[in-house]
Amino acid sequence: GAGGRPEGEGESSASDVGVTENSVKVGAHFPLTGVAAPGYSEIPTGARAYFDFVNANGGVDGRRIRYIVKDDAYNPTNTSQVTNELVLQDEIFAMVGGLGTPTHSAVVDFLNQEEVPDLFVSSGSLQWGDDPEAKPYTFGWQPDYELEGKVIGQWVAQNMPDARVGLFLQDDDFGEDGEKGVRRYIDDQIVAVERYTSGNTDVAPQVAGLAAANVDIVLGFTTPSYTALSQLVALKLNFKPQWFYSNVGSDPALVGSLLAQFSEGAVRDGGSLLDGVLTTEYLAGVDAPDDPWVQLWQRVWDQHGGEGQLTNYRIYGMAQAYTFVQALQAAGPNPTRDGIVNALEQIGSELEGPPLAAYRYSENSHMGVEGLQVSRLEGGAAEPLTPVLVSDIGDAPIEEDDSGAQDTPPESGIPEVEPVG
Amino acid sequence: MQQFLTTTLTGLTLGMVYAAFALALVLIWRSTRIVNFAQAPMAMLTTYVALTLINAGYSYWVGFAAALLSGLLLGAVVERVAIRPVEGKAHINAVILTLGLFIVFHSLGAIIFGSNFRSFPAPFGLRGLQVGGTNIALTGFGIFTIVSVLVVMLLLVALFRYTDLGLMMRASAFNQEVARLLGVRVGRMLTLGWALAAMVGSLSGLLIAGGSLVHPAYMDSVVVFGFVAAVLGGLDSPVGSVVGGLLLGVSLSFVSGYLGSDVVALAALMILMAVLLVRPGGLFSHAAARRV
Amino acid sequence: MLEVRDLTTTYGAVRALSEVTFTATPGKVTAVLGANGAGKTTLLRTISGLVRPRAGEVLLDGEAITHAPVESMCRRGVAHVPEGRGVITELTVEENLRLGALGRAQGSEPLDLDRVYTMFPPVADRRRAHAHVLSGGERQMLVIGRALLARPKVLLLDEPSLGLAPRVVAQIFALLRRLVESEGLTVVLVEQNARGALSIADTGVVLNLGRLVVSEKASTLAADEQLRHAYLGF
Amino acid sequence: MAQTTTAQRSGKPGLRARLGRLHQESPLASHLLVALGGLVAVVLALEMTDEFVNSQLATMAYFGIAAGGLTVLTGLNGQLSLGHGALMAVGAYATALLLEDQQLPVLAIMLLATLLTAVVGVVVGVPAARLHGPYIAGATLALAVAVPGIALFFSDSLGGEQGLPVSVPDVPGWFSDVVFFLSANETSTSKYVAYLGWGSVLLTFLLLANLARSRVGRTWRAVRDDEVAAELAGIRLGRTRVLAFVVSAACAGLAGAVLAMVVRIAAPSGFTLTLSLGLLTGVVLGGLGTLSGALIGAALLTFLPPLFTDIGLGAGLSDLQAAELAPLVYGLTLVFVILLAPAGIVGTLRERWRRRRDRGADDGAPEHSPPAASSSAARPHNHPGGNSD
Amino acid sequence: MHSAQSEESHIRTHNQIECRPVPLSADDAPVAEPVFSLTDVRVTFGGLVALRDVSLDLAAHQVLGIIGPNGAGKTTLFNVACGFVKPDTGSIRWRGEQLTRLRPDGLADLRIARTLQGLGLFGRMTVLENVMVGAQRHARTGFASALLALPRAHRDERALRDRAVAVLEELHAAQFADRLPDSLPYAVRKRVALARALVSEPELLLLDEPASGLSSDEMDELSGVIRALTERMSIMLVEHHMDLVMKVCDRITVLDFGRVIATGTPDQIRNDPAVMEAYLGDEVDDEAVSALAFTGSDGDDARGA
Ligand SMILES: Nc1ncnc2c1ncn2[C@@H]1O[C@H](COP(=O)(O)OP(=O)(O)OP(=O)(O)O)[C@@H](O)[C@H]1O
Ligand SMILES: Nc1ncnc2c1ncn2[C@@H]1O[C@H](COP(=O)(O)OP(=O)(O)OP(=O)(O)O)[C@@H](O)[C@H]1O
Ligand SMILES: [Mg+2]
Ligand SMILES: [Mg+2]
Repeated sequence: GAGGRPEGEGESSASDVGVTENSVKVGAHFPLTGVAAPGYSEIPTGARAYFDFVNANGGVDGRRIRYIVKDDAYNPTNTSQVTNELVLQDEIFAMVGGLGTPTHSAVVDFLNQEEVPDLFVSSGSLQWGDDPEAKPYTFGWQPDYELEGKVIGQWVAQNMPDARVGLFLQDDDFGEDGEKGVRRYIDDQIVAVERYTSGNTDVAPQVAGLAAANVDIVLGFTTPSYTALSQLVALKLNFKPQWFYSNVGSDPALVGSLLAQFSEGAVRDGGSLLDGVLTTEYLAGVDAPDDPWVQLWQRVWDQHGGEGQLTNYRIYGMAQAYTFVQALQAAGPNPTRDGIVNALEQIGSELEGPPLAAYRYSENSHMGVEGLQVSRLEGGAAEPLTPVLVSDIGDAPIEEDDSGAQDTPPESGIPEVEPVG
Repeated sequence: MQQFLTTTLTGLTLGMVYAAFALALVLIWRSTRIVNFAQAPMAMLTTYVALTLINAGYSYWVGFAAALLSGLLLGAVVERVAIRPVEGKAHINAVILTLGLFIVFHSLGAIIFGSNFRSFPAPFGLRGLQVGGTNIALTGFGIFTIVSVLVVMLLLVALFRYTDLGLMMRASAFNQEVARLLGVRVGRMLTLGWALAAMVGSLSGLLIAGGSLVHPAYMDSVVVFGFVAAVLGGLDSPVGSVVGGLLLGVSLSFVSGYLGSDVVALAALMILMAVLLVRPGGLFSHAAARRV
Repeated sequence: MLEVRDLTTTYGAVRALSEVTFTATPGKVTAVLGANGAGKTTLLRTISGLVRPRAGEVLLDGEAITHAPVESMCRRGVAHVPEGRGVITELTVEENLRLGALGRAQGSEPLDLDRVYTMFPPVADRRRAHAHVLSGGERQMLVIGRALLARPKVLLLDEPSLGLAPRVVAQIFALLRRLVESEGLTVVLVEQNARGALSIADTGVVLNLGRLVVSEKASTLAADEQLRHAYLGF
Repeated sequence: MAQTTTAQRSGKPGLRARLGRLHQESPLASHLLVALGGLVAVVLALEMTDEFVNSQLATMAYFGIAAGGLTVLTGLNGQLSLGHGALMAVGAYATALLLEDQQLPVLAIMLLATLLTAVVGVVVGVPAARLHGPYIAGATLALAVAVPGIALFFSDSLGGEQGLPVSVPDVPGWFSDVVFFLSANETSTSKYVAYLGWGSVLLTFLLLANLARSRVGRTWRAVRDDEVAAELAGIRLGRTRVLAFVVSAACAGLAGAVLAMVVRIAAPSGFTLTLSLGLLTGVVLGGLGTLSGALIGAALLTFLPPLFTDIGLGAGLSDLQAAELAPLVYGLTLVFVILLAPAGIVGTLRERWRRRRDRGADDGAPEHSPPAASSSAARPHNHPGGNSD
Repeated sequence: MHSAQSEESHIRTHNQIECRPVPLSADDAPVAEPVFSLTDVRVTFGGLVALRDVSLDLAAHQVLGIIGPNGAGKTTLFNVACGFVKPDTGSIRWRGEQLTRLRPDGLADLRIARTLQGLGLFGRMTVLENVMVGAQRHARTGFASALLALPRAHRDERALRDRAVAVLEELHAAQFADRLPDSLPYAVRKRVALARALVSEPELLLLDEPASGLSSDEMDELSGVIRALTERMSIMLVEHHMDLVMKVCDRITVLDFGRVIATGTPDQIRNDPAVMEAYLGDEVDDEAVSALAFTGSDGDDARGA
């Protein structure tokens, strides 16, 4: 039925490692246990739901997608072990969506050396896409943190040119790249930088430091739990700046629910605590139930999801899975590892998909989504303040380009990409 | 000035939380000579019990009481089932056993309650108090934390110093055989020690969780700092563990605020080493033992 | 009255006691003698339940206590002064004594700790000190005093004179005699110092390689040169 | 000691007795013999298995080295370390930094990483030597969580959270030639790293076995058993403890070097407390104080968790449930081993074996039976001088 | 060096009984050149004065007995001589040199050995290994040769083993060489402890209650051993068994409440009334005994049947 193109166009065969007549095996590593598991462990459930949805509708070229997820507990040593398992023992065709900068760094060389397509790394680090020659098999997916930093920096420079700016950063590449981007526009406005270490939940000293510097706006490159924690501390300190959280940490549904329960009187409605908070968006989330993509995800989750609600983490996983299906279709009826890489380089930037902006895939770049928009949270939902702003790494200028936001999902919910070549 | 005050006050509350956990470790150490690493996930489980009840519509205090009671029960059961066979055997076996339990409880927590962040309510306000127009980084819940830890400490001191029960518990810990010969029901004492310790541990879990986020690993860093606090204080002394907790909480708060949060653990190591170099048995250790 | 019937105790493959039978009567001191490793300590430990016998039984006033828990012995009126390390060194002297009084025999009135201090002045001087600072002899005094605070009916003493000055030994032996005569206490006294033990004992039993080889009136035993030479080495 | 067990396992009494005698006569020769046997086994194992198993064996190698060092420290010297993961981090970062500029041969780099960690071992060991039981546990626990912070603090040179990538050295031509000559297999880098790892295991274990059997090992055990008596025998307590700690740290450093090359990255999140505690559990599960136990512990650490996950997945659990199941089963295994076989696997087997031997031939000549951690089988004896005249 | 005068005056101040310290009558063994001496050693623990200006001398190849009531400070005296306890005042001389900064782990090199009042055996090491640890001082090879198991380490090891076996044989304990100490009878363990002290070939041996727990036979054996040892070393002995002390000691020093109350030959000591009163006597303090004899106590009739 809905499985992309009519059958018979090409012979289905075991064209490469991990591909059989009726299946394609892909793998991923995620933190399913340990400190990083909360949140991130939901991503693969979303991806799996979407793959199940595709499989239920006939798969891709008649091949079912077999999705193997291994737990690395966000520990690179484990990542290296489970990747060995995936590549050498399970013999996957490609890695799809492996999560984390330090974790994935441990295996990126190995994957390229073994010539395993390493698609859509779940991390906004630049290294996945900025040097395709060194890492020909690796592709980023989400907008990189530097790009996001640039968009945020430019917005602040344009809208609050006199504000004293404070940065609240996670102490890793996320905060670092974000800071790099921000500084391109408002280096001179920044009066305070505070960093927290993931795992240390006491952020009061950092927030107190920001308060002491009398900042007007805080730019937070944080994860959702630290967004919530910083809000709580601000409450305690009676500190009320303008908050601007990066996309990663602003998930209004999640943060709102985290803040919603706090004690009688203090925070009754978590959503309202976030009212007025600024953020960026590149993917419509659960706060926009009317978005056609979100409606598709909801349908997929209702049919194939497991326990629990649809969340933004799950949407992230589904969107990645959607992109992979597109890539697999583009690789043709007899996909090969080199073929899928080649296909992405050829038509990757033209793919129409869930993100608000296009991917930057080409022979010269394996960077993911090229843009995002600035929004304001209001009543638990994001309201766009700007058009989609696209740019690239380095000093590439920021431009407005809303075209990617016009994409809508196909009726069937399954992409229909023509094979390349 | 404002930052200094804030840092001190948050350090103080945090220190009290470490102290609460340290008290639980001291209690078990005093009553069984075992360092219980599983204390953290045990407290996590009982906190989730409270959360489940609160989410089901019961009041905070019902959840609070239920957590303490289930802690009591859990401690007793753990001692009976798992710890009893290794008591009095090689010290390291008990340590490994509690590490094993740590892993077991941890994954049980994740399996039963899911591994997502959940928020945990607090019974008192989470806004800083206003004193003469300036904001003090001390919340109603912070005061509750400080008071309850001090009360627990005083109760423990009283238990060990003034009651026959405390004496029998200590005797059982030090020398089971002699204690038995003197008619002490050693088994009961050990169970009681674990039960009480698990209850105090549950309290620390509730105090850390209150007005913050919980997930199955939320107690993990507390186990480290709580243990360090207990060791600082001398492991045998309830007062020592509170002092150790405060010392650690306040200094780490300053380190985090003024030097950076990535060196917090390093600072904890330095403080511990500095103290142990001067007093190898912790701050509140007794005079050097007679060796020969 | 304490009766031991056919008691056999093993440590793995080692038979430490083989079918030992004897009776300790109230108002009498029964000395248990024998060479090193003869099984004397094992006998006392089996009686008080620290070691479980392979076979045989222990009767206290006709009631079998062979499998009664160790903890219950005190309350039944059996006090055991263990060999060597009987002090809980981490507790203070006074706490050790308090523990003794806590576990006293059922129905008995507590004794004032001061009585121990009067009997053993060196212990009195150190009452607030942690017991680990005590000298070897002071520890021994503490343990004996502690056992007496439990107001026992049956007192099992394992080498009480170990490390004690001759004067203190004399004092303790005199105390034992007094208790036996005026209180009807049952004393089982294990001693390496056979001569001293026999001088205050009423009966003597001799263990050899875990077997009871002699059971005699103390005076007879002390007088029988052959026996003494064979088993007691004096 | 541990070093006899490989020989012991290989079985026939005649051979064992002969080896035993050799062991008495010349421990070095017997250790070398065992090491040589080990080498043959390693070559066979690595050549007969696929790349995946190779990589697992490489993992086992670094666990084994670190566990060997830890078992010596904890089993022979009685110091409990919860911080060996941090020492491994030192070795791993050193290796990453040294490999970066490709100046030195890989063996020299491994040696340097080991030495550097040994130096850190001195720094940590000197204050730790004054501490006892839970205090040393507390200090090393703090070490375990503190060291990753250093990498974050000096993120410019140590790469911060992302860590340092490790460029694995190329396989030397002669090496692949030798391997090709032996087995007609090509040598991949991961196989080369596995060889490096197992070479290190054999060397480390040989040296540790030498030490354990020597006077040095004896002083370690004496300090463990009774400090006062050891001191009176002229043993400098502090120095002895520090030495044991340093030896153990050096092993951890070498293990870290191997880890860096196997994992190809040195990042703080690779050296969490979990690693330190994992090592300790491995050592105790295998059998504290024995090198063969350390090796078994390493095998358990390597092979058990994926096995449990696979079993869980096979039983139809979701990824998440299976992932949580693995630690659950692992934790339960740990608990049950401690409860049922407190002497660890090697200790328990050995005890079984000894008991059977004792039953079989009760008064055979007393062999050099190691004082295993747990019980001591006493035999009946006549009291000398008891039945005199 | 202290003078006999000062010692005498001390004793007089603390003790009404006149007792003549060294030097004694001419037919005594000469104490002229003491190898080991303590001078005015004072030790306090908090408020407790454990040793009050104690002085004593030990001549070469002699046995000096230290006796006194429990808690008199005998073990503490040994602890001072071993460096476990730092005296507040006073000095220690050994072989003509002042021992400052004495440390227990330096004793073996000073050729001083000590046995402990407890046994202090290494529980998880065989008897042979226990004794070999004592032979530590004779080891010639270091860490590197042990690490590499060089032949010389092996030779060294064998030499240590031979020494240990020899001492065990001398003490008739060689047949227990491969056993763990815990499984052995007490008397054997005591011999192992002694062997461990002897194997370092000390010139001064400090024995703390070597006879406790021994039968009379074994004590006889022990006194033979001790006498034989004087050939090779000087010995200080703390003991409560008077038979043994009187038999083996050349001289005896009596401590009470941390003071020297008498010094002299066994015969002198035996008949010294002060010693009798403080230590040896067997007349019983009735008041003390009745304190614990229940009768006449507050609740004697409440005792259960
Ligand atoms: N825990 C034990 N394990 C194995 N054997 C033991 C144990 N305790 C004692 N034995 C052995 O049992 C026998 C009897 O020992 P026991 O201690 O009862 O003798 P004893 O007469 O009290 O000797 P001593 O005078 O040395 O105290 C001895 O051979 C001893 O080695
Ligand atoms: N470290 C210490 N702290 C406090 N008091 C101590 C310490 N060491 C010893 N004492 C006290 O000093 C006194 C002398 O003790 P020591 O052990 O020297 O006695 P001793 O003569 O050996 O007695 P015993 O014959 O009973 O062994 C005792 O009262 C003891 O309690
Ligand atoms: Mg005995
Ligand atoms: Mg003494």
